[in-house]
Amino acid sequence: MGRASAHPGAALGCLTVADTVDGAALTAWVQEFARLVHEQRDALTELDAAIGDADHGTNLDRGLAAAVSALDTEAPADPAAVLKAVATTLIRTVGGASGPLYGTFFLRASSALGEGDGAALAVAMRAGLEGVAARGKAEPGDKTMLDALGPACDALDEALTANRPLDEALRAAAEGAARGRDATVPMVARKGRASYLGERSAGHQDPGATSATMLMEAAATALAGRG
Amino acid sequence: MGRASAHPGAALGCLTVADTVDGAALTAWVQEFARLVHEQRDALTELDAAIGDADHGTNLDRGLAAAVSALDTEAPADPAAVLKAVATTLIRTVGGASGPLYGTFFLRASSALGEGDGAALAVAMRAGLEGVAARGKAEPGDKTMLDALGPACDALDEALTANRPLDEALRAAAEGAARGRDATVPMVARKGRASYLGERSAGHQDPGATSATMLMEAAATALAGRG
Amino acid sequence: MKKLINDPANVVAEALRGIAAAHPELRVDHAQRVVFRDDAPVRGKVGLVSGGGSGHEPMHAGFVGPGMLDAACAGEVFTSPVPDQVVAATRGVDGGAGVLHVVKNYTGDVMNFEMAAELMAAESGTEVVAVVTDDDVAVQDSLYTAGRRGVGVTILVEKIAGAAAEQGLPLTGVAEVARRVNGNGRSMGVALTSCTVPAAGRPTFDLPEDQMEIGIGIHGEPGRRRVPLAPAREIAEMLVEPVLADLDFTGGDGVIAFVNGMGGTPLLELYLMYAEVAAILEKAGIGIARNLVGSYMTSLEMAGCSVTLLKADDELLRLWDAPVRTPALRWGA
Amino acid sequence: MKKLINDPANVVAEALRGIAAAHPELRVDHAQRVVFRDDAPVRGKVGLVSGGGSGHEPMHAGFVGPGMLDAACAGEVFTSPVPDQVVAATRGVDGGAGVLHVVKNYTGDVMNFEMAAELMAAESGTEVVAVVTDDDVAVQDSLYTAGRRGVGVTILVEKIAGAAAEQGLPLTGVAEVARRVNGNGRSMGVALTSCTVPAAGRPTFDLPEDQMEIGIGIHGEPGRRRVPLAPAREIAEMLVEPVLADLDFTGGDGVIAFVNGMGGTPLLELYLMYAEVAAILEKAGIGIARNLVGSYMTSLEMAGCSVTLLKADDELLRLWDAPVRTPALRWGA
Ligand SMILES: Nc1ncnc2c1ncn2[C@@H]1O[C@H](COP(=O)(O)OP(=O)(O)O)[C@@H](O)[C@H]1O
Ligand SMILES: Nc1ncnc2c1ncn2[C@@H]1O[C@H](COP(=O)(O)OP(=O)(O)O)[C@@H](O)[C@H]1O
Ligand SMILES: [Mg+2]
Ligand SMILES: [Mg+2]
Ligand SMILES: [Mg+2]
Ligand SMILES: [Mg+2]
Repeated sequence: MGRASAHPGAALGCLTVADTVDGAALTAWVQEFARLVHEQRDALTELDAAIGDADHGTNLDRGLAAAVSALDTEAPADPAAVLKAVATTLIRTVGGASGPLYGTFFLRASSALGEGDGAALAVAMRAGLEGVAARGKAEPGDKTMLDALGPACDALDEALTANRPLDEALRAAAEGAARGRDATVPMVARKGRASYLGERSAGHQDPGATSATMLMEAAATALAGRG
Repeated sequence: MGRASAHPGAALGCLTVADTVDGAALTAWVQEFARLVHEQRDALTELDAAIGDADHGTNLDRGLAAAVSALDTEAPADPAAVLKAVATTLIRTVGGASGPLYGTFFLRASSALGEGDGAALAVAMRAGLEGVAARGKAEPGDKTMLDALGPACDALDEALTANRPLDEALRAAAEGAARGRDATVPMVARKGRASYLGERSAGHQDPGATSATMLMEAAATALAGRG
Repeated sequence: MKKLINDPANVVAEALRGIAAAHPELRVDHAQRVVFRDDAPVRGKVGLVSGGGSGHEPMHAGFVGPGMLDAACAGEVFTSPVPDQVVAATRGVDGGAGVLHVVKNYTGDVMNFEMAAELMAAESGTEVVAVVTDDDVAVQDSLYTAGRRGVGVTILVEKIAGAAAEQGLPLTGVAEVARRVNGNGRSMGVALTSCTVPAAGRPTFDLPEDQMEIGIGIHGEPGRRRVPLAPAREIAEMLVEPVLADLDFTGGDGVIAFVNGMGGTPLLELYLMYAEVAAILEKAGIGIARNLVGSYMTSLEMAGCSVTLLKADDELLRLWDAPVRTPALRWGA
Repeated sequence: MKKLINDPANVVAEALRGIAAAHPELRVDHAQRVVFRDDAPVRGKVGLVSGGGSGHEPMHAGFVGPGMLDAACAGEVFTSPVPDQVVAATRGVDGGAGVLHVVKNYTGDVMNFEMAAELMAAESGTEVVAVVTDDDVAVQDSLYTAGRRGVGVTILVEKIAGAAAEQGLPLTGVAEVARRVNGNGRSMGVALTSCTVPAAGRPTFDLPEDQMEIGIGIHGEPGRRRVPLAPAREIAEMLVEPVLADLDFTGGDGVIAFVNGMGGTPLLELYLMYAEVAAILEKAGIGIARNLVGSYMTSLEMAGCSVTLLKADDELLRLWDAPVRTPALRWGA
């Protein structure tokens, strides 16, 4: 939970990332997220078929395509405006559980986004995570996207606190997300549609945790690539 | 079309059948018909599935079981009464095309049945055939039960005219029916449900011609066995 | 075979128990398997009797009630009722003004209704007129064949003739209206899957995942031809085009357009199909005066649909709009 | 995948075109995918808005009209509508007496309706109250879970609260009635087959020929357990027993018994199931005051059914009987 302000900036000795997390970088992040989800759309939908209603990939893909095209059209320069545009578009086009949840993630991230450096990004992501938790009333271990977002934010914070460069920190975040995603497999769902299955939900990977891992993967690829 | 009266009775030199075609014999015929249809029920239904509505075996089996049990209960001694009871039961319980058709067959046969000898049986069968033709307005070659009943009656008449014993005549009738049944395979149906298929009805054996062949087989087995 | 049934042999009898339990406004003769409106016979009114094989629900029992049928005979699945049933129904609805039989043109239905009429004629003074529906353009008509099947138009006949009877028309008038509806109506259907007759236990036909049957009836019989699965837009063309080719639908007071589901097709898809049909008709300059979209004449769980068009006139529209109060069609009452 | 569709991505938009074409008494906002009764907003009347994923037709658009909903929002297939849709619907039905949201308890539905209500609260004076339905006894309820799903009772809520609104009850009264219906209603469902989400292109789950899923919802999600296929009589027991175990249904003015088809189950089977349900209730000493049998809340082409029981009182029965005039439910009008 360490606020990002605990580490005042990127360390000397590595590239400063202060000017990398700008609007263009965030746009690249969302584009990469959209690309990954599009590529894995059917796989996401299939995960959702096993313990849900077979629409997670379709819904997110539709929403992220809309977000990318909104960013194309509006092309906001301000980083917070990028995240806000994404939030609004997702809320408008996704529906279901993941629409409000990812929408809230980006909305809160947008509001919390300060200076465009790695620390600000971590603050924003943590705010997004907390928004998701508040909106969905889920807790860690409920077998939801939170179970990927939580470890990702923790790893990010930890790496930045340890003054590791943003590249590495985002890679750690993505790895944290992936670990969290994998950890959802044995869980019995308590929130979302999978909770209706009771014990039968165990043994399946949560689709939302899977897409959330893509979100973090995308950050590692798109943002750190600029670091 | 030779009326059975064209040959005045069973020939000398073989067992006389004058007293064989009595109520009990006709009951045995219907029982044997019922047995064959029951045994082949699914096969009949499958033939009907290919060019009809998959109920011929079920319907006939239901009706004949009812006829057999009606004969058990009423046990009419009079041969015409046996055929009439069968007719009424089939009309009451079969439905579809084959209910009225087989019902009419037995009804007309009952009315036409004279003295209980082979000739009388041939007259009755011919009358039944004509009843089916009148009720169904079908002609030879339309791919219906008529295509089995017609050759069967012709063969029966011919054999009896040639003074062959009833055993042999009924065997010839059954063989005639079987030839007629087989000849329905290449036909394009013009009557009944199979006609809706147009050219697609060709290449399939007509279910009604198949059950009509069982009717004739049953006669050969049940009646001639007594000859 | 996956069905909500007990013994395949008892499906019809047990469903009739459910109909009786669900609809106190109907009276069910379980021995004869006839469903009556509970005030039948209605004195002085022409009685309307229909019936046919079961497996087409809501047709026909779902159309029994004021403004439509007085009685419906339920045969075994896909098997026309027997004459006794028709006789019982006819007797039960004879209010002194005669009885109209609405019969779909299938050999079995026609013969069983005919035999019933013969029995009635022999034993009673009830005047019976039969109207045989034969609207399916998938079937080539000819003097030498069984003729066209009665499909979707049957329901329009039952509604419109039912209204005519309710309004007091005499038997000849009701029969004339019924024949007019049949004469001005045409249908065509498509199946995406087969159905399974309970007693048969498996699908009547096999249809590969990428094929459909065009020109099907309502008994699971295969259609005229098997073609590759196509988008709804093209399917709508395949259904509407032969209907329009068979009868000139222009120049009346618009058509009643009826998109019917075969039992296993979701309403979502039926509405989508209706949009396609409406677009085709608009392009053809044919106005839609009324419509009906839903699964009204089904073929068990078959996926697919049929399109029926009825060239209407003022009188037919007025009768269509008249109150009806049945389990499956209800308005104005 | 065998469906009467064009592009899987356009199913909802195209079906809405069909709904608009088929029902001139409804007004469809195609941009927002909201179906309104055409005289909305009705001045002085509480507005009723519902909505949810598509693929459940006739729910919800088929329940729009006098005596029931004022508007329905159509989400993507099995995907709750987005807040904008709910906002548009709410605005469009606000006749000055406030608006009731009828929301089925699914995470997505609840959150999207919530966000819409937050937006409305921020920008306008429209009073919005949400009633969340959660009647599915297949789901174990707990403080720590998403809770029970809203299923069959939703339609009873829409009908009964719709009548209350039509009769002029204020928002608090309409909401109270809606909550009472939800509180007194319980449901349980079974699937014999899966459904196929158009965009997914293949069945959501595989179910062997001799198995069924007990305790399913309406989105093709698997159920609580997979058991061998059983006769209708036993299936009825499996559905009714947990419903009766969850609430005491004796002692009221009888129940409203609702046997709902999941989309691919023929009406013949639903009536048969209704007979079984009625027999069980009779044995349990529970009177059936009203009933509804049909495919009203579907799950695309899924085969199966659900049973909903509502413990009714005089007022609820009176509201149930009140006139309703919608595409899918209509009486007294
Ligand atoms: N209450 C919740 N809090 C956080 N995440 C949730 C919650 N409910 C569901 N989710 C996430 O949403 C995912 C499902 O998203 P999606 O399939 O798009 O929505 P729906 O369940 O409405 O179809 C789940 O896999 C889960 O990760
Ligand atoms: N008009 C007719 N004349 C003679 N036989 C006919 C006629 N129509 C049908 N059939 C016979 O009836 C058989 C079908 O019987 P069945 O399946 O019991 O009736 P349905 O077609 O009503 O389901 C056909 O195979 C054919 O032999
Ligand atoms: Mg989902
Ligand atoms: Mg048949
Ligand atoms: Mg038949
Ligand atoms: Mg969903």
